[in-house]
Amino acid sequence: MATHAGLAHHFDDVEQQREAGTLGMWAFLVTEVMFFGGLFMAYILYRWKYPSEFAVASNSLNVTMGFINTLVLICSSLTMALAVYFSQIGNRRLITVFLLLTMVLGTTFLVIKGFEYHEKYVEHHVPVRFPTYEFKWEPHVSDHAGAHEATSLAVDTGRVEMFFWLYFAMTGVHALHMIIGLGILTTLVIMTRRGRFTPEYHSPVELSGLYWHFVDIVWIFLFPLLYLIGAHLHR
Amino acid sequence: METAAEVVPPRTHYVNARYGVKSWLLTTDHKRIALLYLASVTFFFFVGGFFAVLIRLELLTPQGDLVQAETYNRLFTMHGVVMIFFFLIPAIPAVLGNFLVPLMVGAKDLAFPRINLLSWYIYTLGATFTVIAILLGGVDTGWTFYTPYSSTYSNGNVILTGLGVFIVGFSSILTGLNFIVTIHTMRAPGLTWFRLPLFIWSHYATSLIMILGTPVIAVTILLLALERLAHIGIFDPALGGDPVLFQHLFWFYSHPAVYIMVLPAMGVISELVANMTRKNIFGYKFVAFASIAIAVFGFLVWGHHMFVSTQSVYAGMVFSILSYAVAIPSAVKVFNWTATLYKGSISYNTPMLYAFGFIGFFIIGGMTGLFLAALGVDIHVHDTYFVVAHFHYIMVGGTIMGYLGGLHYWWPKISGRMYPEGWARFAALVIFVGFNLTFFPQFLLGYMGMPRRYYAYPEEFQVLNVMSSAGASILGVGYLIPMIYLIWSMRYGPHASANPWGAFGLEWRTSSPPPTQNFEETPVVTWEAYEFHPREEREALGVMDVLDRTLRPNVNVGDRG
Amino acid sequence: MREHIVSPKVYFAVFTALAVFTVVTWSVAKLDLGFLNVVVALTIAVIKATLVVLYFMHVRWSSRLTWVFVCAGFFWLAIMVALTLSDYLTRGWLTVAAP
Amino acid sequence: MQLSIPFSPDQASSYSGRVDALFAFLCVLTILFGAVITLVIIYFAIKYRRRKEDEIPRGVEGSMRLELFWTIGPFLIAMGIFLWGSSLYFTMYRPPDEALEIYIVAKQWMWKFQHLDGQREINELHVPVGRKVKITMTTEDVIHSFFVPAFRIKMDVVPGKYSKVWFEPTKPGRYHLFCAEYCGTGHSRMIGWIDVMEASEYQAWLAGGAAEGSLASSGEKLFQQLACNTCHRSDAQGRGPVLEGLFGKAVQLSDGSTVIADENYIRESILNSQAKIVAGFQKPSIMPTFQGLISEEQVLQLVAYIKSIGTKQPTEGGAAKPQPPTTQQ
Ligand code: HEA
Ligand code: HEA
Ligand code: HEC
Ligand code: CUA
Ligand SMILES: [Cu+2]
Repeated sequence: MATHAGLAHHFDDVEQQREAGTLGMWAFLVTEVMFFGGLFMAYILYRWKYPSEFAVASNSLNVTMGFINTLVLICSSLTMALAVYFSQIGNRRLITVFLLLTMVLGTTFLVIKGFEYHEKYVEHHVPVRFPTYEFKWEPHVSDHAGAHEATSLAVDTGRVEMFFWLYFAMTGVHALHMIIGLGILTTLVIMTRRGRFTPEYHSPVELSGLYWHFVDIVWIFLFPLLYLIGAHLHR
Repeated sequence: METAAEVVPPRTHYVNARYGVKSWLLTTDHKRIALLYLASVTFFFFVGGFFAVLIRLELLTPQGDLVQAETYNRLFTMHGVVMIFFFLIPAIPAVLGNFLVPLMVGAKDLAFPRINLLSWYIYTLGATFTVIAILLGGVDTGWTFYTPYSSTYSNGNVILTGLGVFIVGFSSILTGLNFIVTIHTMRAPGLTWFRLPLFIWSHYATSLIMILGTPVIAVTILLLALERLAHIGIFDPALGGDPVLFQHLFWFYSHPAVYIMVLPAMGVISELVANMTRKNIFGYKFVAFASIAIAVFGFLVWGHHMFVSTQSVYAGMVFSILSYAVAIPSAVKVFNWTATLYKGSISYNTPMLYAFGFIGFFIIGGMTGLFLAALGVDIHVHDTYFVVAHFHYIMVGGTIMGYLGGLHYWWPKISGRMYPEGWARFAALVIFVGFNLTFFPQFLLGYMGMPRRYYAYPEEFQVLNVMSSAGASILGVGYLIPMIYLIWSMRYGPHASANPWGAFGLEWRTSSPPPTQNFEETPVVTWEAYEFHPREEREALGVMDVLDRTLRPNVNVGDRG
Repeated sequence: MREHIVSPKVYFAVFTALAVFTVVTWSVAKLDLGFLNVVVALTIAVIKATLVVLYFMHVRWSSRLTWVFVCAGFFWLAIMVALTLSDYLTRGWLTVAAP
Repeated sequence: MQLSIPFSPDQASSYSGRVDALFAFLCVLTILFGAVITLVIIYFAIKYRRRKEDEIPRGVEGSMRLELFWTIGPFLIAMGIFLWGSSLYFTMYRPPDEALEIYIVAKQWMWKFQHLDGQREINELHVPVGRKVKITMTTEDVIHSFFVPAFRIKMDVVPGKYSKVWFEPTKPGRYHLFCAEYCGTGHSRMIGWIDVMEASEYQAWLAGGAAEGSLASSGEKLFQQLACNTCHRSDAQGRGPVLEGLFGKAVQLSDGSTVIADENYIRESILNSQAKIVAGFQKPSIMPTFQGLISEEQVLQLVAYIKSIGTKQPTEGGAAKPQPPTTQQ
């Protein structure tokens, strides 16, 4: 049993430590599923109750940005997976490269998200009731005249607001996870530079990878549920 | 035990290994963290108890004359919040569990010692927020935070308190996560699942609830706080939102949470019953799996808090039948504990007295849970003192008894000293009497129709309320006594041997208090759980087990003398 | 249990599949398929998530315990949704059933 | 079943005896289990007390048969309680068709009652003995809960919808009404009385109350004031559907589903006309939403009016008159 720099005193060997780390991370991800689960529960309930409002509200989101962001996140998952791969085979330079790439992609995602939020802010689609700023919803009659003009009108403002409330809650919590993820990646880059990872000991990279992929999975669900349910209203 | 002091040579253990405030606040030793938690939860128990005292004083008379209605509402809310989130949920897992899980599985520490310390800091942070909220005037929503009262109408510090609860939730998640990983990956060689003490099984089940349920309350409270901030949100009827959804999400966690509060106590009782009768527990596997069953089924019954909430009648029936399903494993445990006594060698030590108390109170509290789960009866008793009595019977009569029993039982291991047995038995008796006097009348009050959260009440309820208040003062004294003599014993109590009870379990095979690394060498387990052998049998088998060595009083394993 | 090293080729293949599915889900969403829109969108999302879990997160090569945890997460989510909806979906029934 | 147990409030409704019976059964069960287990524990504790400090008893193996016995036994008992409890629940929560109707608007911290004949009361409700009473409730602010211990009935009052509760008083008297859901500072002061009167007294009381016209007729006035009648006309010439005969019928909606036109549906139709659109009408309903424009009490009056024309009798409030107590269900 080789003692290793990364081995904490209370573990018998690296293998036990790795196993504990992986299990711990998965248990943590289970709690994350339940955390987002509360939001999804609310989404499912109101989506079921108010389908047309949700479709119409969703229709006003910027699908292109959402789509690009989906691709960006998938790319970042790929680069993260590769970073893990290089940590497994012990290529320190490429670990750094791919970690940095992942961070760049993650930041891109957040910047695009920021633009989207700004757009919503300008359109008065942020669901709050402050003296200085209030949610407003004007049915865009003129925007998409035609077959579906009717549907776009048949909505109750309150329920549209509900959609945006959920939109901001879900994407906001997701973005928060991205920001935390970027923090973790920064630490990893520093640790890599200091030569902490070897083919025998690289759990931190691997575990952070799990976290990053999980955040990606959340988005994989958010994208169709938030952006696409009204896409068919345009032609 | 009087001669103890002279035998014990100075020895390094986890308490005297290092000195100084820093050595405590930055420790990663699970035993020291357990003591940090012990101090914190004791503090909050007395804070919550202080609120309870004021509640009971107010209820002495039918007219609300001691405090204002608004103050009273803040009192019971803070009482509930503090007792549930800052005392009872962490009490057994974070104190006894933290101390014992690694010892019982034969590990040097929990899997993630630094996360363990972090969880205490998170607890402290959440507690700070809540204390600030209390100092700023408290919050008046009831511990259930029902919307739209909490989101729109209340003028208490909902957000601050909510933040406190939100934060403390993560300390609970981290504790659960640590336990799960430790139990899976760090068991000593030979320690298979069915050789584990039942304390470990029940903590495993508890941890499952912690990691699966707690995040849901976190997100629910988050949504509530945001709704209050933005003056709008998903529980708001004006948007087509449904206040009942909040109740679903809240109870999705908070019902399982009541099992977070009782399962660890059940684990303690299993240890006490087996070791104080010196017998293997009757039906080990049934008791072990009952814990898991309670944890799993516990997630399916939350709607029984919502029978009169305008929830669908059919959903009510589903939740009712599932509530009965979850009562079965609890019943199995009670019966197995009772059966374990059969042909045992039953000691009447204080821990065992608490165990008896637990079983009795748990039967009453649990059986009244069956009243509440019976739909037609719950319509009448919902939100009356009947419910208040039900949960105090389980939580105060059950869990706190389990907690105190466990604290006494492992006190020699934790502190290295014995507590004064006479005083301890006396305190147990006082608590027993005071408890019944406090809470039994509340069952009657409830059936007579006295609603809970009332600060003034019709006169016909006064007699029973006075009885309850009288009981509470006895109960309060009962809780003060152990607090005093336990602290006293840390300095003046006789030194304890490694295994003063002649108990089984790995934790008794290391010295009291244990060294920082828990065991001199990693133990190898070759025995079943609670495998007590009578002397003749041991001789025949040629096993000289730990009992032979340690049953002689005053001998510490470390002494080898 | 030694760790399994997945070749980058697999990662690229999975990545391509994910990207293709993303395009598909967007294109299909523009058609009006009635309730099928939801079905398609969710099916694709589930497939994508499964790919990520199995390959990027290495669950395909992980221990049984990991599988149990992954499934437990989603199972508990299902419990929450199913039982909550058991309330909402049956709310109207009593009025209907009344003679 | 009549069964009186100590520490129970008056039994003053048709089902309070049944609730007490189940309660009594559960008490007996608890005492039985409690006593048996306690006695067994005491017996063992004495018989098998530790006699020597280092005594170690011979172990006893578990017993599969015992385990099965005490798993299945309690399970069967529990299922029995479940069935008993749910049959009671159904009785208590399924409103009868024929009943005296009362409306409640709760608010912090009072109960406002409205009788169909127009009498209004606050924190005190008069009802005749021996008649089924059905209450439709809503609240202007937070959740409250309607609780009458003597009737063993309780139901939350939730903002944004109607909840219903019914009871049949069987004993004249004055009974406590409590708010059982915590609702703020005045929660414990949100109490009142239910006065159960003999039928004749009740008639006298009704006659004595200075009513400003029946609930339905106030609703009818409102129906004109708000210009509902410009679209909803009884001759099917309006732009909206005919509301006569609507109440209690199944309505076909534009999305293909059907709903029963109950109080909640009518309430939603008025406050959120876009939510459910009647089949055959334009998709964005031309009907304006009245959310925020009218109070809960006014909505109730409109609902009462639409209900009153629901039984296809001449609009002049005929159906709204309380039925004589002899009416069978
Ligand atoms: C540790 C805490 C704890 C525990 C373990 C329990 C256990 C149970 N609880 Fe309790 N409960 C609370 C804490 C707890 N509860 C709290 C805090 C509230 C109120 C919250 C609030 O509103 O503020 C509450 C409220 C509550 C309600 C809602 C009441 C209402 O508001 O109207 C219901 C309804 O079903 C209920 C039922 C049960 C049941 C069936 C069990 C079962 O698990 C009990 C099982 C145990 C036994 C059955 C006893 C042992 C068995 C035998 C002796 C054998 C005989 C058995 C049979 C014949 C089956 N509880
Ligand atoms: C772990 C949980 C726990 C514990 C231990 C307790 C302990 C006690 N509780 Fe509590 N209680 C709850 C959880 C708990 N409670 C919850 C969740 C609610 C619901 C809240 C809500 O409705 O939102 C509740 C509500 C509640 C009510 C109902 C309030 C209402 O609805 O209006 C009452 C009334 O009697 C009460 C009483 C007591 C008493 C007398 C104790 C006693 O056991 C306490 C004994 C302890 C002491 C007395 C402290 C000892 C210390 C001293 C003696 C020194 C004190 C110092 C001074 C007086 C200066 N509790
Ligand atoms: C501008 C015309 C208009 C006005 C004014 C109007 N309604 Fe309507 N109402 C409609 C139309 C059109 C429908 C059918 C489409 C729908 O369901 O929204 C309808 C539907 C309804 C329904 C559901 C009927 C059914 O058959 O299910 C009720 C109840 C109702 N209205 C009540 C009222 C009340 C009460 C008012 C006044 C406070 C009112 N309406 C004012 C046009 C109107
Ligand atoms: Cu209204 Cu409590
Ligand atoms: Cu519960």
